[in-house]
Amino acid sequence: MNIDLSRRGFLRLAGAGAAATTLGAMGFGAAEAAVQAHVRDFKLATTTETRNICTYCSVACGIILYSKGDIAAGETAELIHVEGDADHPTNRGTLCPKGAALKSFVKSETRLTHPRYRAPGSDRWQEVSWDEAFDKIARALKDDRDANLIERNEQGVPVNRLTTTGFLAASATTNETAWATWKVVRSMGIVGFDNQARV
Amino acid sequence: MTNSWTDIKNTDLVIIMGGNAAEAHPCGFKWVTEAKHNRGAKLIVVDPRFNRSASVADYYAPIRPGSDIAFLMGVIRWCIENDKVQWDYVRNFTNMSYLVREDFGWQDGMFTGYDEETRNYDQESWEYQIGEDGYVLTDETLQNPRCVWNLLKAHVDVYTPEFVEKVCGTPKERFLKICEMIGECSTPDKTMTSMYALGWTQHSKGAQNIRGMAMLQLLLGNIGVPGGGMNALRGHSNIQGLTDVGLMSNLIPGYLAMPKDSEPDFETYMSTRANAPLRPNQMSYWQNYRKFMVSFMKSMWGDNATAQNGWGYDWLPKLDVAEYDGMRMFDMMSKGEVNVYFCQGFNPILSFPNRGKLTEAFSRLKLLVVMDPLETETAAFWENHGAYNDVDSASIQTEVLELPTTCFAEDEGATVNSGRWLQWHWKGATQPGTAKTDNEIMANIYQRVRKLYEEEGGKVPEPVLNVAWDYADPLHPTAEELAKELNGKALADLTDPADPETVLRPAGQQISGFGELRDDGTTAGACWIYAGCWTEDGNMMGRRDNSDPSGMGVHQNWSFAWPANRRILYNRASCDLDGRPWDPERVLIEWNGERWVGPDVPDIAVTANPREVGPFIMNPEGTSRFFSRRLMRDGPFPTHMEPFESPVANPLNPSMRGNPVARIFERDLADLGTSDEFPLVATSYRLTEHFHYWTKHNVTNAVTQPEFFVEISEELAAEKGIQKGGRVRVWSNRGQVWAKAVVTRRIRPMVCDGKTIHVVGIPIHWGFKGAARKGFGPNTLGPVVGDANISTPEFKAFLVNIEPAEGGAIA
Amino acid sequence: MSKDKLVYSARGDVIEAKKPVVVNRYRGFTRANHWLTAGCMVVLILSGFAFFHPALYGLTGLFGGGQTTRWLHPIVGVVLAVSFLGLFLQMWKLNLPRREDVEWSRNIGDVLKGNEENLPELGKYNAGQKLVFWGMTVLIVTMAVTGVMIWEEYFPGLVSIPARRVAVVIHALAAVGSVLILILHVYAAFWTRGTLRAMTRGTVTGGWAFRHHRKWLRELAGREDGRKAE
Amino acid sequence: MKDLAPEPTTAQANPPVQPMESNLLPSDVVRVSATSNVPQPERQLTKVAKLIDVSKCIGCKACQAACVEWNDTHPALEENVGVYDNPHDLTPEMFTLMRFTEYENPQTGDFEWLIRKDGCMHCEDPGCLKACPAPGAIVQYSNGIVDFISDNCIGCGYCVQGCPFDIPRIHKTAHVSKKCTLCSDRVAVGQGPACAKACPTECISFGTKEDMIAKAEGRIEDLKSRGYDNAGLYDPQGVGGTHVMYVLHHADQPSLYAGLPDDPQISPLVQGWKGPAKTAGMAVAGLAAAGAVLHGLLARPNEVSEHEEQEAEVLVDQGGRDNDGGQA
Repeated sequence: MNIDLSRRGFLRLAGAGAAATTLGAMGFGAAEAAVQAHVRDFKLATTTETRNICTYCSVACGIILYSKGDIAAGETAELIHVEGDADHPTNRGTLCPKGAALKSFVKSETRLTHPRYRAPGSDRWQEVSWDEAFDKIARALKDDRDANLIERNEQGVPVNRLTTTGFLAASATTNETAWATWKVVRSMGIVGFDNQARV
Repeated sequence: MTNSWTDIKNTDLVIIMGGNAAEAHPCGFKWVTEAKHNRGAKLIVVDPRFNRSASVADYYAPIRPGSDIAFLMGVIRWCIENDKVQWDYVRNFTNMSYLVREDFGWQDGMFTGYDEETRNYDQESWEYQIGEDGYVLTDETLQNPRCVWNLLKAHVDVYTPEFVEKVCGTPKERFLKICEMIGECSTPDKTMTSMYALGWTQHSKGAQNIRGMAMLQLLLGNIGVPGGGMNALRGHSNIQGLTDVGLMSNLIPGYLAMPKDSEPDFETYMSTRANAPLRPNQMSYWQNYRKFMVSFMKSMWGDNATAQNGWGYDWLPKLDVAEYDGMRMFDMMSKGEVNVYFCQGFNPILSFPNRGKLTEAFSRLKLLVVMDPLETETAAFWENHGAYNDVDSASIQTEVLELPTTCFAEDEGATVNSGRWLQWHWKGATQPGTAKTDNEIMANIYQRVRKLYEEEGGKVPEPVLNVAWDYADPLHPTAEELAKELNGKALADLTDPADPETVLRPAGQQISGFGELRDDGTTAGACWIYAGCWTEDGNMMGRRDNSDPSGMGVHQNWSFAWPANRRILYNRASCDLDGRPWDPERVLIEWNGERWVGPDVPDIAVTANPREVGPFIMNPEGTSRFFSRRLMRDGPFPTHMEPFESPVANPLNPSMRGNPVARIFERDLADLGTSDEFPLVATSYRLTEHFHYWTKHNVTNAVTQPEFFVEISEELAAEKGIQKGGRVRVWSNRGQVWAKAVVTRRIRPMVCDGKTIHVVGIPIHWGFKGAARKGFGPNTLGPVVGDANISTPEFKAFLVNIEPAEGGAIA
Repeated sequence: MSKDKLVYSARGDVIEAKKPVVVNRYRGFTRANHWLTAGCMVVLILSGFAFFHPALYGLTGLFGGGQTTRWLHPIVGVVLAVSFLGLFLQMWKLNLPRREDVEWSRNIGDVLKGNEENLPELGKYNAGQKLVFWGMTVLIVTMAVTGVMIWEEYFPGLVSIPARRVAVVIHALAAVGSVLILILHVYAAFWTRGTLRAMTRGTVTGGWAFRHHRKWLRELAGREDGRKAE
Repeated sequence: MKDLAPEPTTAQANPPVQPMESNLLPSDVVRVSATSNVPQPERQLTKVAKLIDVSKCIGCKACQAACVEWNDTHPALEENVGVYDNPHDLTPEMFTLMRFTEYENPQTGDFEWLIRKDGCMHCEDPGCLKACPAPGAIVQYSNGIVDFISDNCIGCGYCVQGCPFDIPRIHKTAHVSKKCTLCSDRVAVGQGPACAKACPTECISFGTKEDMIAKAEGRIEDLKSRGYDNAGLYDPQGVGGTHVMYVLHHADQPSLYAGLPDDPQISPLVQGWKGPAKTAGMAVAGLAAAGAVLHGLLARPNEVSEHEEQEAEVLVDQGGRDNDGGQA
């Protein structure tokens, strides 16, 4: 095939090229119209708000939990965001880096979900039921108490002191938990009782 | 805190020493920036490191870790010398004019009565001269050489600016500039606030550090006034509540004392508690001790507590030592003397000193029970993680149970902030998996043990069986039920003592304040200071009215503050002897001729005449103490003591090592290092990006501070050949860690007594669990030394050494 | 063969037929190489122009949208650079400037008018073609270098942002330059009848060679003659 | 019916949970990348700004955490490299960053720890937008927010060249450019940015640009009273002013703060590239093409004559020698 072009042929080609360029500039441009400017959907719309207090330090900032699902209505609720409570007199809505990331703390991958047991000498955990766990604890506690409770001192005074079992209490739990814990721990005679006040 | 976070906005000068508020309490620190912005307040930071608080301070001075008392006594000396004293306050509201016994004295850094054998002071002489009327003798003219004023002057005389520079390494001109700034606050209309935290408590003389500042604040007339006070920033969200509710070996809720072995019955126990006033007309509030104690016993044992059985006194455990605190328990554990141990939301393997000893101790337990929302290093202490937890799993015979608990988002109840606000929170999310609340877990354990005693009998079953446990669901006491118990209620109709016909509070109703508590068993109240938190009007802790009509940051109707919804403790001291506020611009309360009025609840009877009743009602004197009598084991005045591990000798007495009465166990004494081998001073601290060992589980926080590091000066780095970002090994006589090196100009070598002192800063946040990089903490290195009064470990000043470790064990 | 004179021609250039004369100007490999380069060039120009001027952004539609165009352009650029290197290695020698190029350039008016009789005899390439060759060489190297500097996907941190700013401008200017050269190249190929077949069929007519590259033809003929004589 | 959200005036508010009509609409766009003739919006939103008072910043990184949590980004876990800055640089997953500088003030002899929150400045004259070749990938709303529309972004990185502050980062897998949006999704419902709400010391505040400038003046006065004679506002006019402004203690030396540009402007190179070069390049190429076409039309083609074919045959026959036997 002889593709040597005549003058007319060449002009035709040039015209087509120009048309293609114009097509690119106009035709395709219109067809490929940019997606309209838009902002992200507001992710808190239709969530449930719950007032809470930051669990970290003693400034005790007010926070709002935003969840999908309403606990008060008996539903399960998944936490999707945490933000400072602007109505709170201390923090006025602000939060520190830890507080601002509370949601990620609640949902951290290393949250525990089921009781686990480690046998003597073992190098791994095994899941156990709550019943098994509670029974084991109750047995161990009672056995230790029965064996080691100091009933009376040398003067014969009742002292009901158990020093072979100890309890470290959580300083981020509530007063109410603290009180329930106090009752249980002291009723057993446990004196090795402490919290995070020193560390 | 004697004051509240929001009150800080009323201050003229903030001194942050023994803490790092911007770093550890950013949202509370906001109120410092408010005071700076709106009142033109100044901020002083005194710290071994130029820290985040210092980055926004008006004035900064470095200080050698563990030398704070010398600094503070130096400031007091300067104030006395330059007459920067709020005289009206000091004369009327403190014990400055009281006479002290002739046999009390101080020499060579020690007070009278020291017994080297028992490492204890005989405190006999640390007392006022008491007159025949039972009241303390005073000299209003302050001329008597035995009055507290003259003893104090003599006591601080040694702490000259030169002495301070020599001991603290603080340049003299910086120290003097700070003295001048502080001295300005001795006028009635200028106040300084002190913000401190574990930077002061974690020393073998931690309590004395705080007393040093408290004395300075008294001298300036800054206790009880708006924008003043001693403000312990505190750590965990409910560390205040846990202490209030007495979750410590020696406490009963409401700061009542656990009975001692030497107190055989209830009356003996009571005989030393209800102090009679030491000055005329004083309230000496602890005279109500019996009411609080009996009401507590009624909450604890219910109907089983009767006057006949001393309200169940025998069933309470009795202490044979001052405290069975964590460090003592771990010492016992390491000797095989503990079998079962519970860690409820607590990770001691990273938080108590000498991790090696802890691992050894845990390995000797029979059963360890861990309740936590997260995987913890403590629960996994038996897992081998190479250098990060180098243990032989097979040889560890301890059984471990790990129980998943809910976290804040998944439960409800109240936590207490540093300003003593009890704030209620509500549940907003479903717990993961089968996690349970701590209440359920404690109830289940209790019910099962109780059942075993019912079925099998056993040793002294009474305390177990007699606990009041009348919750609707015994396996799941609700937060509301427990909160109501903490508040207290009438068990019988409470009648007016003046008119037995008038029923003030019908049986079964919640009381509205601790004034209603009785000592005859007709009231129950688990924690007297919380009375008023859940009344017949409902849950006061859930109140959300954030209005503040006075503009003083009082927020009287937001939640509930103990005691009695009072926002500023000792607020009676914010007024002069006639009840007029020191600063008319800043009014908390004032005397209108008949009663106290104002935005805050007065810390004194509302009709108590200001000229008669002193502001410090918990003290039998009614005044505050420069001379603390027998309150503290290591002396009635703070005196400079070196840390147990120190690079220099105590210039007051070179033969003294640390605090002469601080507690140290035999083994731990042997584990101490000396400055020949360990020439560098280490200090531990938190970073703002992390909260203890929790947030390393959280990716968002982990990325902002991903890896364990230590901070050193450029000078030390050059001396040791350490590169910025390079790997280093840090070791003490107790262990070693590997870390990245942050080489910074924010830490500078100090010169103390001609000797160059280098500081190594060691943050606390890393372990071998979670989302951040595996690392270590200062507790591998720190010594097991307990403060003489409060048993806090000496984490803020100990000795280490450092070397580059590129290509080392875990380079 | 080794004794062949190769001053104005390449080894593969041979006279295929004598009546009429047909001369093999480009072997198959060279032609494929050329068209690969040309194809890349077209893609690069179209995609490059899409990013160069918003009015031409629609050209990205030819390649399946902006994302693919952004991805494709530098990849094709690399192909082009390699492909062009092939051409370069084959052609650089005969594109070295010679004395006659000066005269040819001086008479550029006659070139444009097609008055070849006024021009000197030329080897395989005239000065215009050499300009295209060297111009493209310089510009392609420039674009390759600057292109890598601004190649976000694989070399985001290779050079500083100020350097990238310089690079992006140079890249754009070089691209415009290369487009100009390309226009010259394509137009000349069309305008000079009988040229295109050199890159399609690989051959040109003897007349074409005689008219435009007589020295080249002469050398080939001489080579032919010498071979016959052996 | 959903209510129209109000325009934001502060960051210190609790976000609504009831659905609201967005108040930041496509019709509020005033500039669009690679697009001329953007229609004039019917309304002018109040200009907003974020004010970062560096003198109140404690470097706590609450802004970083709040940003990550709100925008659901996933920055990578890095190493400690001997400094506090983490991540070490802005990334497509980390839109804002605390930058720490240790500075010995030669005037006072005091040591200062300067901490600056880095992130998009939301320029009034945005270089990124100017450089962007993709229509609609970068827009500017009439309240001043410069936002990246990822659906239109092609990930070319031109915005990186265009930005005078080194802000945009190209996402390695999504191949789109990312940066601070000034929380446009929050602003759309009347809220301030997540970082400004979180900031514990309220060093970051948010409101109308007018209010923020007034607030800055108060802060500058306070700083001057504390001896910072050169305290001032950073609202660089080289880029037409910004919608993120700084209060600096040393406003005479912005570059002290981890290299904040002293006098930022869109690089002349970028200006030239996206201005004259764009037009001229097109014109030259167009002219050349037209010239070729014209030449093709007007000049006769360069054709080989039959005579030349014959001459060639002769030349070949004679082994390249001319008739006279000599070579040319």
